[in-house]
Amino acid sequence: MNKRITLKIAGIERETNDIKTYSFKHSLNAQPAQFIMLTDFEGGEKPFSISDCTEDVFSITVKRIGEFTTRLFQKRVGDYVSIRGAFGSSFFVSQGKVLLIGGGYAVPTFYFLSKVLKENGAEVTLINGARTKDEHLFSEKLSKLGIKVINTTDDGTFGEKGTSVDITKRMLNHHSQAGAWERENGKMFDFVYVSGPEMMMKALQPLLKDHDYEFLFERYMKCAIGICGNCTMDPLGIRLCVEGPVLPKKLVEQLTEFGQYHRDATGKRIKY
Amino acid sequence: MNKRITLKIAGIERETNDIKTYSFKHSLNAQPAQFIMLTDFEGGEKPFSISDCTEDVFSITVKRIGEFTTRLFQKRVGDYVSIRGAFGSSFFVSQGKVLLIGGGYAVPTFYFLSKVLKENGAEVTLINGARTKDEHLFSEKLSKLGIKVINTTDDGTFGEKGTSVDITKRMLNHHSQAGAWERENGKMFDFVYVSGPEMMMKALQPLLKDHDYEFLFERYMKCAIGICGNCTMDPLGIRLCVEGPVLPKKLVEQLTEFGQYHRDATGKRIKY
Amino acid sequence: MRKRLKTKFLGIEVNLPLVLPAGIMDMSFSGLDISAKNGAGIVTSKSLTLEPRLGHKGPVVAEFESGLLNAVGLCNPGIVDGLTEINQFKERSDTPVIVSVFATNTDDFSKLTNHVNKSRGDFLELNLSCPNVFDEFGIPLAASKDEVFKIVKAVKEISRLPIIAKLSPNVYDIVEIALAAEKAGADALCMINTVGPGMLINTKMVKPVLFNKFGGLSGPCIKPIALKLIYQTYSALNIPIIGMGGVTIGEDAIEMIMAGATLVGVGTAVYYRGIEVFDKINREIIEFMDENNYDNLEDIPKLEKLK
Amino acid sequence: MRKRLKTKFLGIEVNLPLVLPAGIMDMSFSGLDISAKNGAGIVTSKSLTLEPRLGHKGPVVAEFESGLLNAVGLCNPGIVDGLTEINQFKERSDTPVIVSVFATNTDDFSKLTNHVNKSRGDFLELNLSCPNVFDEFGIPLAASKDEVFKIVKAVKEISRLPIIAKLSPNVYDIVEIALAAEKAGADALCMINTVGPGMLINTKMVKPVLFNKFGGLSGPCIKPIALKLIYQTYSALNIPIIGMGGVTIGEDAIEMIMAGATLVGVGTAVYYRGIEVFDKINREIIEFMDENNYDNLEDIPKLEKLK
Ligand SMILES: Cc1cc2nc3c(=O)[nH]c(=O)nc-3n(C[C@H](O)[C@H](O)[C@H](O)COP(=O)(O)OP(=O)(O)OC[C@H]3O[C@@H](n4cnc5c(N)ncnc54)[C@H](O)[C@@H]3O)c2cc1C
Ligand SMILES: Cc1cc2nc3c(=O)[nH]c(=O)nc-3n(C[C@H](O)[C@H](O)[C@H](O)COP(=O)(O)OP(=O)(O)OC[C@H]3O[C@@H](n4cnc5c(N)ncnc54)[C@H](O)[C@@H]3O)c2cc1C
Ligand SMILES: Cc1cc2nc3c(=O)[nH]c(=O)nc-3n(C[C@H](O)[C@H](O)[C@H](O)COP(=O)(O)O)c2cc1C
Ligand SMILES: Cc1cc2nc3c(=O)[nH]c(=O)nc-3n(C[C@H](O)[C@H](O)[C@H](O)COP(=O)(O)O)c2cc1C
Ligand code: FES
Ligand code: FES
Repeated sequence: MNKRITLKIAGIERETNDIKTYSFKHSLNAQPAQFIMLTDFEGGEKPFSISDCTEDVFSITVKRIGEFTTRLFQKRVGDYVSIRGAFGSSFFVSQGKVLLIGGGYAVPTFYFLSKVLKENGAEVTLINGARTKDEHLFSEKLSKLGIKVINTTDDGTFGEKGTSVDITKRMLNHHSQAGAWERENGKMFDFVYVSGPEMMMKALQPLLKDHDYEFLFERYMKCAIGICGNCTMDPLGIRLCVEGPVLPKKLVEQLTEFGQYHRDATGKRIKY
Repeated sequence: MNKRITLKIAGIERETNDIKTYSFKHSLNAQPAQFIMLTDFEGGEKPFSISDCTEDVFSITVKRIGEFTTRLFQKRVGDYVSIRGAFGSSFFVSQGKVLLIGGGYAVPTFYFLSKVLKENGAEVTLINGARTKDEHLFSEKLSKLGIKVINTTDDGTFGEKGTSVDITKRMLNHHSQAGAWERENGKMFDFVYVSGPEMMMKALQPLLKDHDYEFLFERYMKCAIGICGNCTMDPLGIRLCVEGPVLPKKLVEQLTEFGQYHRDATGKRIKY
Repeated sequence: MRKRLKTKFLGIEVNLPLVLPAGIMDMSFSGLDISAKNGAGIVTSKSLTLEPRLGHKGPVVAEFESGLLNAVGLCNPGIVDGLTEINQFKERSDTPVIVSVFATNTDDFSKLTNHVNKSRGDFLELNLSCPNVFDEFGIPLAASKDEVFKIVKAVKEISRLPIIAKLSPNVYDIVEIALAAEKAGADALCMINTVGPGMLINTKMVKPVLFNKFGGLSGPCIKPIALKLIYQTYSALNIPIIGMGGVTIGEDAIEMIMAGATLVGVGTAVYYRGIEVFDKINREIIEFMDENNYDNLEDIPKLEKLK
Repeated sequence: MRKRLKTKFLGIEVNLPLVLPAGIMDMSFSGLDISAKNGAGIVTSKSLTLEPRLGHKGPVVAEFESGLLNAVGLCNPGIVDGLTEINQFKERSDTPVIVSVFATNTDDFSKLTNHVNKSRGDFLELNLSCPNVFDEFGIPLAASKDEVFKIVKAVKEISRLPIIAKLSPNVYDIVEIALAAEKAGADALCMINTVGPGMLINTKMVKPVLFNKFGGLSGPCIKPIALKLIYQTYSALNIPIIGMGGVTIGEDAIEMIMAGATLVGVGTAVYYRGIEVFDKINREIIEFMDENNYDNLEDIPKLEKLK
């Protein structure tokens, strides 16, 4: 399962100026939220979430940030890259009414998750947030899934105006507005999934205190096989590459480092 | 299959002055003619044929010859020894009328083979030869199997007088005597098995030219896993520890070293 | 049951004989803590250097059928932040901690020792495995008995904590190096560090798998090498040994003990059997003791010493 | 199909790139013959010494999950009988033979060479891996560039056959040793010999498994070490290399070639995959070439050299 495989890039799709989706012909057999480690052997091996996975094709959606992703952006269809994985835990596949709250390059994971949830008979609502229209991701792909998508941008250039947090707050607080969904036990959703920048998740946590949820975390990963200890979350010693990247509510609530700090490649704590 | 197992000696039976049978509680799953490598970690690891093997017990029958076997003779029930195996090829399990010709410490292998042949419905005749009465082996055990046993000693102190070769010659030549068994195709036996000193086998070979047969060979063994090359038979490069110790007629007929020489622990040829 | 695994190491009672070695699950206090909770009797910090180190670019680990190659490159947050993690661990746990430090000369090792003296660590481990610095005869530091002697002696003079010398297996004469460490005042040895290094090649892309090209071997492939070196060292020295290198199941740990180890490190096996590997091996050791009628860990015999 | 695997080695056309290494299936002419028939392009004799050697008492091999330990102890029938086997092999086969010889000093190597000169062998391989004889600086022969230089030079002066130096992996600086061999006139290198040595323990009987206690490692566990050393040597030298150490499947052989090997040895894998292993690997190499569009063996690229 963790063996290295070396694949030609089968397809490249430009999503935004800074984001591309790379697809590969391979039976990866991954679950939503799992990730691969990808390298071109030119320096760096980096984690990327699976944004789609069928029987014989899978894809990742990459944001250009630094040296590695910039090099990746120069690759063409037919170029080789080498991957390990899929690694890590995957999202619980719930039934009933579920809410997905996503921001930035973390949204594509929710494309894969939404497909799986729909197949499982869940009624999916997805808040798809970005800063501005140009950075908004996957709205077309998601609209084809037959789920309820609430598009939102911080500046209102696409969909509703406001952050994912604003929208969630509105949705969960304004009972009048959300009346139709509300359930007897006071929970509007059977399950909530969050994937996005850590401070967004931190802001959402209090809003979701009555809900059952899972968060998708990111920490600096080196080995991805649970030995280097670079990706542990304090104080539990949970390795995000093995026990994560998805963590359930009862663990999230115990994380003292959540929203406070993470560790860089040296292991040094970096404050948020 | 080749993993080392370390076992307590479960039973020791004195067969003759120089020969003992050691039994072990272990599910070895060996076939007749296969052998184990046995060591006590005090110097030496030596091949011994399986003389019996049931679901959970197996045994070997050992002749005291040199340093190693002398030390083995001093062991008691409950002492540990360590084995690898079972290794090598096993006898073809024939049906019909079969003849087993055995001499010396090679006879016990035929106890195991006889059991298997009988279960397979074969009609077994066994020539059990030794030099003299005191060295004659397994006559009681064999008699209990319900097969035809012809005991013989060179000096006539037990059973018929003469070598196994003499007896075989008599049996195969004197059609009158053997008339009842003779078959239409001129062969008295459907299959012949020989296990004993190499010169005995060499002497038997011309007598058996009209029969189908298998011989059990011995060569100096070190690795028993087919890499050291110490046990190869010229000119075929057959490894007795892997492709042997049982070889079928069509290979035996090609062996130029058979009855001529063998190799010692240095690989040096030793003439017979 | 657990009581049967108690042992002593440098005067300290250790509840369980397994050690989390340097470089495994030890970047954070919580990594040390989860390892202890899963049955490590002693935990070791990442090898800390005076300044933070980024280590090598990825891939930093490469798997092959018999073990791992790693070229993490001694990445660590530096001695100051590293000791903070250790102190924070000691606030929550009684498990003894070995502070591992790495340098390439006596001066830096001394400076590191001064830092460690002020920490809550229980033992100071000197990672003496540097293959990239050479003595005047062109011998790598790890293999130079003179360098090893100098460093251990200097550190011994100022260290508040007992000293463990961590040795490289890649030397001609391990006993010579170990004796130098002992003579210089090392209280114990930890061995072995990774073997080689080695290389693996991606045949499709015609590239070394590790960006650093070369990486140290760990895991099952190195066990026989570890056993041999530990046995030779045990035969010649009087100080205790933390034995490691490829220990994956209980029987491996027993082999280490029979070869001469007092405690047994389990590193790469965390990958093969999960962080629960410590408790799994603890249980397997107990099973072995039951099968072979040993009451306590200390009843397990050692090999007759080499002459 | 087979034509695509043709290559050249020291001016000789070699039909298949796999080599039966010293010590494997080579005690008799028939062992060499069956190996050649199963797809070895070159076969090597057991390392022959002036006098016959019994080798160590058994057990002489010990298996573990990642490979083998062996302590056969250079058992061989001596140079005279050994060459008889080789000559007899050459009567039946066109496959080139490497005559491997072992000694611990220049004189004995020279005497061995005189014998080999009179044989039908095609290459002379000097097994320079002795760890038990030391030069004046206490460095094992295998690791002493001066000793290696002396021996190779002396042999080169009298040898009728091209010379292959077989190197030990257990040295600090393989390039230094390899360069010494090249400078002294070695025509090619064969690497690597066994690693370690190592030890395994029988825990029930509290005994080393090998009667010799220690044995050299071969098989999958040593492949990364072999690749690294071959790559370093290939990067620094100009003579061809027979690469070996753990090659078990076609892809291992490809790795060896990419690391710099011209020919590839397959030893321990005879145990794992039978004597047919040579043809199996030949087929797997062809499959790799098909998948990656290499027409001929020589089209398979090498890694960029180390700087
Ligand atoms: C579980 C997980 C899933 C991820 N999924 C995606 C994804 O689907 N799409 C995507 O674009 N990005 C994803 N990332 C982030 C991605 O790994 C980084 O953006 C990428 O490594 C940046 O590399 P760089 O050299 O271009 O940038 P750099 O300049 O090296 O780094 C920029 C930032 O990226 C992050 N980063 C760098 N290296 C790593 C690393 N080894 N492990 C974790 N974070 C790192 C750090 O926050 C760093 O500050 C994921 C990260 C994790 C941990
Ligand atoms: C396939 C096979 C099956 C055998 N089965 C039996 C058996 O069931 N019962 C039995 O008593 N003996 C059997 N032997 C022979 C047995 O291995 C030797 O008798 C034993 O090794 C002698 O060891 P020693 O130290 O006592 O004598 P040594 O003094 O060492 O040798 C005496 C003679 O035993 C033979 N021998 C010694 N070592 C070996 C070795 N490693 N491999 C092969 N032959 C060796 C040689 O012919 C030697 O001349 C078998 C041998 C082989 C090859
Ligand atoms: C990823 C990794 C990182 C390591 N980092 C260090 C280190 O920083 N300091 C050190 O002394 N040893 C380090 N080691 C070596 C281990 O402590 C241990 O000696 C070696 O891995 C052998 O044990 P094992 O086979 O059980 O892993 C590291 C090993 C691995 C696999
Ligand atoms: C049983 C055995 C015997 C060996 N004998 C010799 C020898 O006599 N001379 C020699 O140079 N190498 C000898 N070797 C080393 C091999 O030639 C080879 O270098 C080593 O085993 C690595 O290759 P492998 O992993 O494919 O086996 C021997 C190896 C084994 C396993
Ligand atoms: S990335 Fe190494 S433990 Fe998670
Ligand atoms: S005993 Fe080694 S090949 Fe048969």
